[in-house]
Amino acid sequence: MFGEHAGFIIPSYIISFAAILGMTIFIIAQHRSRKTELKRLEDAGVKRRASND
Amino acid sequence: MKLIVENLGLNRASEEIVKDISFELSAGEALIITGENGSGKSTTLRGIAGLLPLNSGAIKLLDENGKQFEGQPREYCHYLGHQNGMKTALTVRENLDFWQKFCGEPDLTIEEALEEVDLSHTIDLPFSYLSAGMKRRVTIARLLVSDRPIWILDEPTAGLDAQSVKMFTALCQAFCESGGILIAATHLPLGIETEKTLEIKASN
Amino acid sequence: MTVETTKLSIWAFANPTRFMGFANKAIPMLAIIAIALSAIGLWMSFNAPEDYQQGYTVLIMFIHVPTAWLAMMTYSVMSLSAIGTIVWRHPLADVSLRSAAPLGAMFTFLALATGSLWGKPMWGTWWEWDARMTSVLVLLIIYLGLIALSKAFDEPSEAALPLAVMTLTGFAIIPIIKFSVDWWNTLHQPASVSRFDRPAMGPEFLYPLLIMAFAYMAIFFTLHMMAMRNEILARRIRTMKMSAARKHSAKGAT
Amino acid sequence: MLALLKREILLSIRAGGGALTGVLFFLAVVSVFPFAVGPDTKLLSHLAPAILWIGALLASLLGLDRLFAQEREDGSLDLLVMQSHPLALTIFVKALAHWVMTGLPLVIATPLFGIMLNLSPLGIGATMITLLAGTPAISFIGAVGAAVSVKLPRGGMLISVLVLPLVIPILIFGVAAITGALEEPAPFTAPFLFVCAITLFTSVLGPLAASIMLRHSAD
Repeated sequence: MFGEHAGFIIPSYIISFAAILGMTIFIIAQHRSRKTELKRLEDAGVKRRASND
Repeated sequence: MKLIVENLGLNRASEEIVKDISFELSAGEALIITGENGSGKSTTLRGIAGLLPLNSGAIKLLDENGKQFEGQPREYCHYLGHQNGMKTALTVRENLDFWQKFCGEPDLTIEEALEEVDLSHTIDLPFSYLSAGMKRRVTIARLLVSDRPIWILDEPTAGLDAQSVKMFTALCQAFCESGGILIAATHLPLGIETEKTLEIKASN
Repeated sequence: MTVETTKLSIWAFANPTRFMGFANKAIPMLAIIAIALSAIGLWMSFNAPEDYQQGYTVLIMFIHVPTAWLAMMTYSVMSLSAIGTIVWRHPLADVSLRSAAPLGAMFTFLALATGSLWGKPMWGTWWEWDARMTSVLVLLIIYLGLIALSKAFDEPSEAALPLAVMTLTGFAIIPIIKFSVDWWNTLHQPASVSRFDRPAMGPEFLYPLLIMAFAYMAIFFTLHMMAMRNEILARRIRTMKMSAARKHSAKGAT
Repeated sequence: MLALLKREILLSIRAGGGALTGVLFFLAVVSVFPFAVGPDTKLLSHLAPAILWIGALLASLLGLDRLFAQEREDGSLDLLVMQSHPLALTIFVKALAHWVMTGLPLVIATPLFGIMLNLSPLGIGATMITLLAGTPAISFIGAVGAAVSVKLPRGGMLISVLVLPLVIPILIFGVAAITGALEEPAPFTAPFLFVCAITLFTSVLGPLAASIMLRHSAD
């Protein structure tokens, strides 16, 4: 498949997928951890806004 | 001349720490701002000096007829902050000469100004040779070499001995008598006759 | 006066909140669009005929060319955000700029990597100092520099203006860089590598390429919005921690 | 503004002989090249314009990190920003002073290094004139880098990373102009004019961008 240059075509697809997928997973993981952190703080009774407004 | 500060709100590190500061000063009046450490004295002064963006409120400088002065109020101010704004590698004369030329509106000569702060003998010494109190006095001399109607002083007497504080108070008194407006943050009152005080409390 | 002050705090607080609501709804939709477009684009790419000159390596073009476009588009998004920071001081603009920078760096890196993988069978070398690859390399350095700048400040709000000013300065100079690199290239290598610059691309290649470009755009907007959401969350956590610390110290004082 | 120029120049003379250090750095950079590429005079004279330009580029980055950070630390920045002078003009003068104390000495020292690298008199002349026209742009763009990192205690490396990619065009056209002067078919005037144009453009862009930054950097 893909002729003689398969050795270049396949890696270029793999690297693109890997980069985009990696970035997506990283962002999702970051989102989860921040959500948890926020929940922890909220449960601890910290208010998001300063008490005077 | 009248300086009007209305509902000033200022941020430090994206938090509003100064809120609703309002006052009016006429020519010849002095305002002493007091408050605990971290209450926002310096922030307020820096806001008035145009060094911080205003979160809310306004600063106006009006002449006798109630018209606004041309340009920004900060251009009519002398600001004396925690740092002296002097280069240690230059002599006292070179430092003062630079600020006089850069600020424009020359008033006293450098020799006269140093005479006022009793440091004539240091004129050709590098700034780095002076003691902390002497450095502060040279910085006070900076206020005298250019003519500005408003002085904004942040802890001006820090590092000064009793003698020098007395001398400085006399200079402030003279400045107010000549029609200047003075705003200072200090722990002890300067003892100027037309003195008002404003206490800032930490806003939280 | 009080009216003005409240208006300001709405600008400061409610907008990111409203953005969060919008983002929470938009992200799944964007993600679906991105996946669908990628699927269609890939299907079309693999069904494109073999190019008479490049053979199957034309397949690399479908994922290489869009990354190069996205590398530039991301910088434009960052520059627009920078204007938002400088002119309106809008916190969301800074969030957008910061979140876009790593994505821009990723696309730029992909453009270089796939370009290199395309170049080896075509030109016989992994790296050719040709005009386009060189400009993209410079762009990558600029992206990495901006990311480094954004990480250099302790207080994230202090990084907003430096980042915006540097981004816009880069925006003003990038065309000059591009021009100079093109000029430099023609001086040293008289038009040897630009042999793919065929004026007209057949529709059998153009359509998959365009669909792939749209797919990459959808991927960018999805990830950008997700990263912005993360950045807003990070700031909330920071504010909460700070207010907790303040409350604690206030209690200690009284 | 003249007072500011005078002060800046005085300062850099007093504080560690600024100009001399820049030239010394230039000398150091230029003299390590032959060790790397070998003492072949033909090769060196071919590379000379590039070596001189890279040396000048790196030497011009020296001291940029202190351009505004120093002013901020001793409180002068507040006073510079408060005045009625346009802030961009103040920054322009500071950047100009930086160039006078780093870029200009290099231009003057170029003949000496040109001889060491076996550059022909024509080549030396061309190098001098392109450096004269091009190095100010490095100071002007550098001013932006210095302004954005004014609050960072160790911004030196970061400034270089931010500024170097932006000065590539000057390097390209500067070296191309020298090559143009030395080798017949290549043009001299066109790249030289580009260098001049970039310097003029950055002399406006740099101070303006830096002034946006410094106007609001106070805290």
